[in-house]
This record gives sequence, C-alpha cells and structure tokens, in this order.
Amino acid sequence: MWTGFPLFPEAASTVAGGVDALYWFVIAISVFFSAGIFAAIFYFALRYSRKSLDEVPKPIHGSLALEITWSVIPFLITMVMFGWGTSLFFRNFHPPEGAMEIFVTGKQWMWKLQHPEGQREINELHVPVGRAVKLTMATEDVIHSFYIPAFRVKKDVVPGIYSSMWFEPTKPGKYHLFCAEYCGNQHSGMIGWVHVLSEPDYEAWLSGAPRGETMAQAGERLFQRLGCFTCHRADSPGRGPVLEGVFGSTVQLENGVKVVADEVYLRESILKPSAKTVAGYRTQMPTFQGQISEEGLMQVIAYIKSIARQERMNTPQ
Amino acid sequence: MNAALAPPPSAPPPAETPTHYLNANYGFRSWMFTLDHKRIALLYLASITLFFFIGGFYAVMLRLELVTPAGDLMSAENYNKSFTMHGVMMVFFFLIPSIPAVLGNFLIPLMIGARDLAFPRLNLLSWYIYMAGGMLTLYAMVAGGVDTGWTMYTPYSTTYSNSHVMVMAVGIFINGFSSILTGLNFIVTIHKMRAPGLTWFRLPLFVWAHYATSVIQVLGTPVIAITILLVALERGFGFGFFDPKLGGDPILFQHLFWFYSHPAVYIMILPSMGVVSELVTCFSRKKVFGYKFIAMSSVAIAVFGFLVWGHHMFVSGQSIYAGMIFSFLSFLVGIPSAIKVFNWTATMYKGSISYHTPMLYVFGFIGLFTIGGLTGLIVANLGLDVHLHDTYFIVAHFHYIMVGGAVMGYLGGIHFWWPKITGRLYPEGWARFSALVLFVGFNLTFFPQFLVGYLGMPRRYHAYPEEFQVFNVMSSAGASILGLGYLIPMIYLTWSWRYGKLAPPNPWGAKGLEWTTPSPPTTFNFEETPVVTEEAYAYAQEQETEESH
Amino acid sequence: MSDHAAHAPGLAHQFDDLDQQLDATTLGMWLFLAQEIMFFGGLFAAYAIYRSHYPEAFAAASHHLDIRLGGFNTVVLIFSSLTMALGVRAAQMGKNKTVFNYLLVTFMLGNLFLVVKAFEYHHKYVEGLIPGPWFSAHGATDPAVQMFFCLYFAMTGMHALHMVVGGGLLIYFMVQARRERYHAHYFGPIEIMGLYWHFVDIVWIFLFPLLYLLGLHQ
Amino acid sequence: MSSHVTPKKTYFAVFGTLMALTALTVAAATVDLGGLNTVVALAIAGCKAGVVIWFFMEVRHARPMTRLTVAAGILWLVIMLILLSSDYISRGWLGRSQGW
Repeated sequence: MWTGFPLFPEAASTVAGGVDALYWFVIAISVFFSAGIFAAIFYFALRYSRKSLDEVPKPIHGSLALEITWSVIPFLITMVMFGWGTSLFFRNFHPPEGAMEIFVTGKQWMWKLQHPEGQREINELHVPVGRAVKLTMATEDVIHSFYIPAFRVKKDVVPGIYSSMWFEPTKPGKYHLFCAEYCGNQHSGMIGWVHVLSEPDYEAWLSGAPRGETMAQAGERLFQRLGCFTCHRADSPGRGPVLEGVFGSTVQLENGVKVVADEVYLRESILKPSAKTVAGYRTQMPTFQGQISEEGLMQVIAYIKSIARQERMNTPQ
Repeated sequence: MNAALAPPPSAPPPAETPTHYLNANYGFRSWMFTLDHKRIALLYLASITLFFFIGGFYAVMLRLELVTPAGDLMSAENYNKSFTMHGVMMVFFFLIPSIPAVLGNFLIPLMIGARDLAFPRLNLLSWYIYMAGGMLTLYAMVAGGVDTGWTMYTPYSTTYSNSHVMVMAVGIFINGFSSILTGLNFIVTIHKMRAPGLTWFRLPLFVWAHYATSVIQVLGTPVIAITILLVALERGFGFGFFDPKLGGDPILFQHLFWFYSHPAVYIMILPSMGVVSELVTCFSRKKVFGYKFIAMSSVAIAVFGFLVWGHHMFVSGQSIYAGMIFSFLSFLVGIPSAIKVFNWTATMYKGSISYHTPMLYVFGFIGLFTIGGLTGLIVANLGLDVHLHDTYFIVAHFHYIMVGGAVMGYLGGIHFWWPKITGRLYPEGWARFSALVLFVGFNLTFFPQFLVGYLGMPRRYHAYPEEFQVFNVMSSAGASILGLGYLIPMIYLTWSWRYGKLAPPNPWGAKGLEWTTPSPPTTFNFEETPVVTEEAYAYAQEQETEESH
Repeated sequence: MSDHAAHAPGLAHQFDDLDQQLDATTLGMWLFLAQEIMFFGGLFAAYAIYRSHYPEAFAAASHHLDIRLGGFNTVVLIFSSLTMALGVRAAQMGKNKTVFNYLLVTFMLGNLFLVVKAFEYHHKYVEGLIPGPWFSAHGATDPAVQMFFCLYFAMTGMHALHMVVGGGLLIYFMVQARRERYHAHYFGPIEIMGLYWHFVDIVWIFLFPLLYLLGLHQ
Repeated sequence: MSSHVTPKKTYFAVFGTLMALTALTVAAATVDLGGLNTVVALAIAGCKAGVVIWFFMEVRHARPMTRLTVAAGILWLVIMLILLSSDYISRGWLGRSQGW
C-alpha cells in the first residue's frame, strides 16, 4: 500500500503551529549561518590555494574584536531561541480548565485507554475535534512514552508516578500514536491511531462503542471488593478518613505539611499508606501494592473523584 | 597532484634502516609487555579498529532491516540486540577511546618533548582493562546478546529484560577504568613532563583539547561506573535503588547516567577538534587564528559539558524548571563550539591552502559539525524537543556530531600522522577518493533522518509505517556507500604499512616537536630533551623576525 | 637526561629526576582521589535524594543500626589514619623499620574495622535486613525502609571494599619497607599509600553521621 | 617539595581534634534541632574531612595544582548535587505532589 511520501508532518493540534513556527525560525537561522561558513570555506579554499611550494603566508594572530563579535552575536541569537522555546514549552505544559479526561495505561506492548464514561480502547483513541483532552497516564511495567507526532506532543510514562499531558485537536482525521521510549521486544508494535472525529461523529461513536460501567462505577466495585469501605465511610469514625469530598481538597498531614489530594496523592496513599498519613489517623492501612493494577487504581481514583463531585453538588457554597 | 607537497628531503633515505620503535625488538612479548606509549597506541589502534568493524557490522544489519517498513529481515529481538550492540561498541569501545587512546597516546609525549607518558605501566594496564571490558561485552554478545539499548534505562534493564545485561554491565564498568586511567595519565603528563620552554600557551591545541578531555574522563567516568554498578546490584541481588516499589525513582538513574554520558559526547568531539586545529593550521601553513580562544573554548566545553545533562530528559518527568535551567545551559555550550568553527575558518583566510587528504577531512569535519551543532540548537530547545525527543531527528543529530565530527577528525588525524606512526606515506589518490566517498555516503545516510525524524519516526523501531520508507531507503543506500568509504582506507592503509613510499621526518612541512623526530620515532622519542623557544604554529617565524628587525 | 640521575634507585626512565617523579606520582594519586570522590559521589547523591524524600522512613530504618559499633569503628579508623600519617613521616626520614611498624599497626586497625563491620553485617542478616525478596524489617510498613538498607549496604560495602584493597596494598608496602627500599629522597609510594588510606577514612567520616546518626533524635 | 617533615605532636593534636569532633557529632545527633540536625552533622563531618585533608594528607604543604585537584573533585560533586536537586526540589512547585 502506497501511503504517500510526506515531507512534513501534518499539524493537527493547537500547539503544532507554534512548534512549527519556532522550528522554521531556528532552521532559517541555521541555514543562514551554515551557508555563511560554507561560503567562506569555499572562497578561502579557492582564493588562497597554495600557489608555490615555498609559499609562506603572513601570520595573523587573531582579533579580539572579531572574537567578541562572534561570541556575543550567537549568544544573543541563542537566547532568543531559548526564550521563545521555553515560553512555548511552559504555555503548552498546562492543560486548559475543563479539559475532558482520558486515562492511559501503558503496558508491554500496548496502550490501554479508558474514557470516564466507560468506553475502553486498546491502541486506538477517539476524541472530538476542538476540545481539549487531558491524559492521565501510568505504566504497569517499564517506561513508555506517549507520542502523537501530528499534535507535536510527547510525554514519558514512568513507573511509580502519574504523568499527564494534554492536546486539543484541530482537524478531524486519523493520526499516528507511537511509543517513543524503548520498552522492549515489541516496542515498535506499541503503536496505534488517534481518531479525531467531528462533534456529531464523536457522539455517534460514543453511543455506538461498547460501554460497560463507567470508570467510577468500576472503581466503586473495586472499592467494595478490596474492602476499602470498611474503614473509609461515614459510619466508621476514627479508622480512616471519610473520602466524600476529599478529592481536590487540601489535607493536613501528620507532619504538618499540607498537600492537595489529587490523583498522585491518592495513588501514593493507596500503595504506600504510611508515606503521607493525614493528621489524626494512625497508619494501620495495609499497602495495596501488587493487589491492584494501574488500571484498577485509576478506576478507584475516578470513583473517589466522583464522590467528591457529588459532595460538592450536595453542599452548594 | 603532489605539487603542493613540501619539498622531499634532498638526501635519499639511507640504505640501512635506522632503529626505531617498531624494529627495536620483535616478538609477541615485546608488544604485550611494552611500556612504550607508541606501541600501546598501536595496540589500541588494532583493537579499536576491531570494535569499530563489529559495531559497523551491526549498523549494516540495522540499515538492512530498515529498508522495508515491515520487520522482515530479523526478529524484533535480534533487531533490539543489534542496536544495543551497535551503540555499546561504538560509544564505549570505539568513540570514547578512539582519538585519545590512539593519537593522544602516540602524540602527546612527542608533542611536549617527553620520553614517555608519566605512567607507562598504567598506560599498558589501561589497555588490558579496555580489552577485558571489551571481551566481556563481546562475550555478552556471543552468549545471546543484550537488548536494553546502550542507555540501559531502568526498570527495563534491571527487571524486565531477559538478556545478558549483567555481563555487559560489568564489561562497561571495567572499561570505564581504562578511560579514567588514560585521562589521569594525560593530565599528569601534560602538567609535569613538558620540555623546557614549552609553556602552557605554546602547547599545540591538540594537547589542550586532550587536557580538557582528560578532565571529563577523570571526573565523569566514575559516575557512570557507580551507576552501572547499582544497576547490576539491582538486577543481580534485588537491591532496588531505582525500583518504584521501594520508593526508588527511575528518573534518578537517567540523571546519573547522563551526568557522564552527556559529557562523554565531549570526550568524543573535543580530541577531534584538537586534531582539526592541528590540520587546519598545517595545511593553511599559517598560525592558527585566535589560539587562546580555541584553547580556552576546549576547557569551557569540558566544564559546561557537565552542566547540561538534563536536556536528555525534557519529557521524562523531570521538573519543568530544571528543564529550563538545562536548556539554558545547553545553549551556552554552543558558544565555545561556534567560536572554534569561526576561528578555524578564519585561519584559512590569506593562508596557503593545500588539498591533501587530511585537509579534505577538515572541510568535511567543519561542514558536518556545523550541521550537527546547529541542529543541536533545535533539540536543546524545550519547545521543540518535546516533539523531537527519541525520534530519528536525534539519531541524525548525534551521528552528525559523532560520525561527521569525531570520526572525520579521527580519520583526518590518522592520515596526517600516518607517516609519523608507520614511516610510510599513504597513497594520496585513494585517500582523497575515500574521503569524498565518506562525505557523500555520510550525508546520504543521515540527512534523510532529520526529515523522517521531524515527521515523527521514533528511534529503535524495528518496523515502521510505510510513509517513512523513502527516507529509510535513502538512508540505507547511503549507509552502503559509507561502509565502502570505511573499507577503502582500511585496505590502503594496511597496504601502505608495507608498500607505501618511505616517509621523511616531516612530509607536510608542519610545525610541532613530533615532526622533529625521525619517522617513525625511536623508542625514547628524543635523543636529547628539546628546548622550545617559539610559539606553536610559527610557520612564518623567520620572516617575522626579519620584519621586526 | 643526566647519567647519575638515571641510576638513582627508584627512578623510572621517563622522568628526569626524583623530584619530578614524586610530583607526578602525587598529582596522579590526587587525580585518582578526585575520581574516587565522584565514584562515591554517585552514591551520596542517590542517598541525598532519597533521604530528603523519605525522612521518616530513613530515620526509622537507621534505628536498626548500632551506634556503638559504628562509633567504635569511627575511632578505629581515625586512629589508623594517625598511624598511617606517622608511617609516612617515618618514611620521609628513611626509617624503614619504623615505617614497617606503623604500617603493621595501620593494617591491624583496618582489619579490626572490617571484623566489626562483618559482625554488623551478620547482625543485619539475622534480623532479615538484607534487601531483596527476603527483606523483613518488622514494624516497617514503608518500603523506603528497604531503600535505606539498599543504600546502607552499597555505601558501606563499597567502603569496605576500598579497605580490603588498602589492606592488600599495606602488605605490599610492608614487604618493601622490610627490604629497606625507602630513604629520605625516595618515599613517594608510602606517601601515596597514605593519601589513599586517609581518603578511605574521610569517606567513613561522612558515612557514619549520614547512616548512623541522622535519625538518632527521633 | 612535599618532603616537609611534620612534628609528631601536630599529628597527635590533629587526632585529638578528630576525636573531639566525633564526640561532638554524636552528642549533637541526640538533641532534636529540627532540620538543623542534618546541617550540623554534615558541617562537623566537613570539618573533620577538612582537618584530615589539610594535615594528614599534607595539603597545607602541597603544590597549587594538588589543591586545585582537590577543589575540582569537590566542586564537581557540588555541581552534581546542585543540578540534581534543581530537579527534585522544583518538581513539587506545580502545586501537585509528585508521588515517586
């Protein structure tokens, strides 16, 4: 199958244009300088080629003015590149408010994706055009890297932590999804497609895709099965903190530090309960390391999130 | 075409061959237990060439596999093992020791007027250590290979890989000490063994470059040694230093790994820059432009090289603020490199330029290094590296630096000092031809990789989407030309060792103490310790003094 | 190269005189020690990162170590540094017999350190504190406790390995001193041996507070 | 030349200082100084190391190049620690806990 011979990748996200503009800027500067150097070398090589065997040219020791010039000018130019690139990076780093969330688990050698509504996909991701999408990513084994060239986004997925990234597709279409960090035997098979659909198409896909329970529902079931509810519920005072309304709030730890109870904190508290205990509770929770998969963890967290949302709706302030 | 060559010595070579370091004694023991830095350099030359061709063999396999998008020539497993061995062989066993251990070893005592390096036994020991490390790594290869990539990222290398990681880790660990000892030896030698009158700012720039390199070798290499040891402990004994289950951080491994492995790039390129500085002044027959700036930029590169390692980790989960610092420092390290390129170019201005093979390599070096360096500005850029990290753009960038830069300098240096090393001239026509072949082959191989990299082709892919095929075919075609380009010098240099024209002591009319010795030099280099009275590269010494009177 | 210098005992062919040789070898040794700083530096860096990230777990874990044994070993090692320094001093004055005696004392002290260390290791083994699948620190729920012991064994083990190498070198130099090799103009090897030994001592000077003491008040 | 022979009593004085500092560091460790415990312990260890380097290793009589080498070794370690911590300290600045 001949799929064409593209010279430049498609730009299909809100950040792609900015990245390409900076790229062309640096390329232009580079071409200018290398052309200058190559031209000088060619010219000197021809103009000053050795005419006779005993020719001895006059020595030139150097020139401080020249040295300073060709140190300072490149320095200033690179600082422009640095400033531009860094501001672009920082701007592209923070996801916009209200982005829709997708949960990603990397695993040798596939990408598992869960939508909050319950749709699950493997190596395929369907997203609507024109809406920001935030990915929360974890890995079951080694380091992977989630890479969509057409969106100019990439982020390593490192064991033990949640990575996150976001993008907003601007063009409907089908785009490559790669694992960019070498992850073992079938690394090059850990690829897939991102399908960017128009809003109606996306709605159609949502209703057509097989959906079981939502992530929160699945999480609630796990919550029951692992026995979390025996301690973490309103009518078991003292044993563990009540989780309604916890997500997104600031909690005070034993050692006086305050942290925001976000995905990362919840994950750590489930796997290493003693690491950051909430003030007023003794560390008696067992670790769930090895008993719950990264996917399951994400579901439990989605459940804790959902009960935080309900709480907020019940107590308007 | 030999018109530009310096006039041959008027007297024909004496019928009786004088005693020199090659014919002083013979036999296996005289080589295996030699303390002569020149013989040790040749031991390195032979073993490095061996490892280069092993690494090259794997490169050929990789490029063959990548001709078609499907993974059809070999299995994914073998492909992964091939790029691992290619990387390990080329980085640890070829590029890092190449110029320092061969040319540096041979030339530094000659250039500073010393009888030998400060610690000849240590020098021999470092070759044995190098061979031991190399043999262990070869054993890992024969026993079934390693599939972690040369970067050995945890937790893949510690927990998930089923290949011979331990053996290779120990091999690389051992090899590290060879590099440390070489660097240590050079620093002491340059400090303590210079001939009378040879002040710091009269030293050849080759020596300056090696001094800077040695600093990196001594202060950087131990960090990779301990890091690899930790990986081995984790893999072998369950000491989970980087294991997230024990609260370990896999990113810490990357920090420690790149703390050495980024400066290691400067171990490869700095000596090559030293070679180019020698060559450009000799074949322009003119004092190098801005001597102190070139010398100091070597030192600056060595120091700044230690401050930039985090630019390998922009998307790894490293803090974005640390990313900003590392990006800033990475741009800074570009400045001394630029200074060098400008100074070399300026040296040619109003010179007397001849087109001998070493000078062709200089042209190649400046061109390719310029491209490699400028694309470095792209990948050092936080905003762009997010897209380019771990793609073929990176692969192309560092091959432009390491092959286009370091290897071009190495070959240029080998040709330049070949008469000194062997006492024979290489065949100029063949040499020019192969330099041209290399230049064309190299660009055809690696330039398409910039394009396919920006398209988004990730590195270390055994199979790839079809729209990348055209670039990959170009690259593989170029690789076959490049491979040929490496074979030709291998053949004619070997041939010339025996059949080449006898070389006069100073065939290029070059300045420098090494050219005052016979070709090849005697075992202890100098009959009498030379006394230096002039600056380096004083090609116009007589005229200058005339004018000043 | 003057003839009489070439025949000076202990002078290698590449040097002009014994002064140059001593200068070169001393500088070489210091460079080697700079290399050692970075070698241990990797371990110390890992320790610093993990300690600051898991202060409680590390403090709890350090309570498994015996401060009396650690403190005793600190004294032993510092004392051995003193005898080493005195040995170098004797070599500078060309007193081979005294050199031998001081090196012997240093060697014995080094061995004493290693024996105590071996007892400590054994104790950890009995308590199940060797990292890996059999790790079983009772009452420790935080896995970072095990990380502490990973670092403990790596750092003290690497240090002990340096002690063993130092011990071997001491034996060699004791034999040389017996053979009356040193005199007032040729004592470089002993001086270099001293540098190495003191460096190993310095590493322990940092290991002792970092591993044994930091969690003491908690 | 470094063949300067140091009087024995200097070495004994150095040994006494080192012993005193060892006692001090143990004593300091038993007192709760909050975050300062680490600082004090490292400061004392640094002093001890300095004393060993300066007297036992005779850097006080050494050539400038030797001193430079010592300084370079320490400086490079500091570079490594500072740039490493630049990552680990600032990982939490985004207002999120980092979890590893």
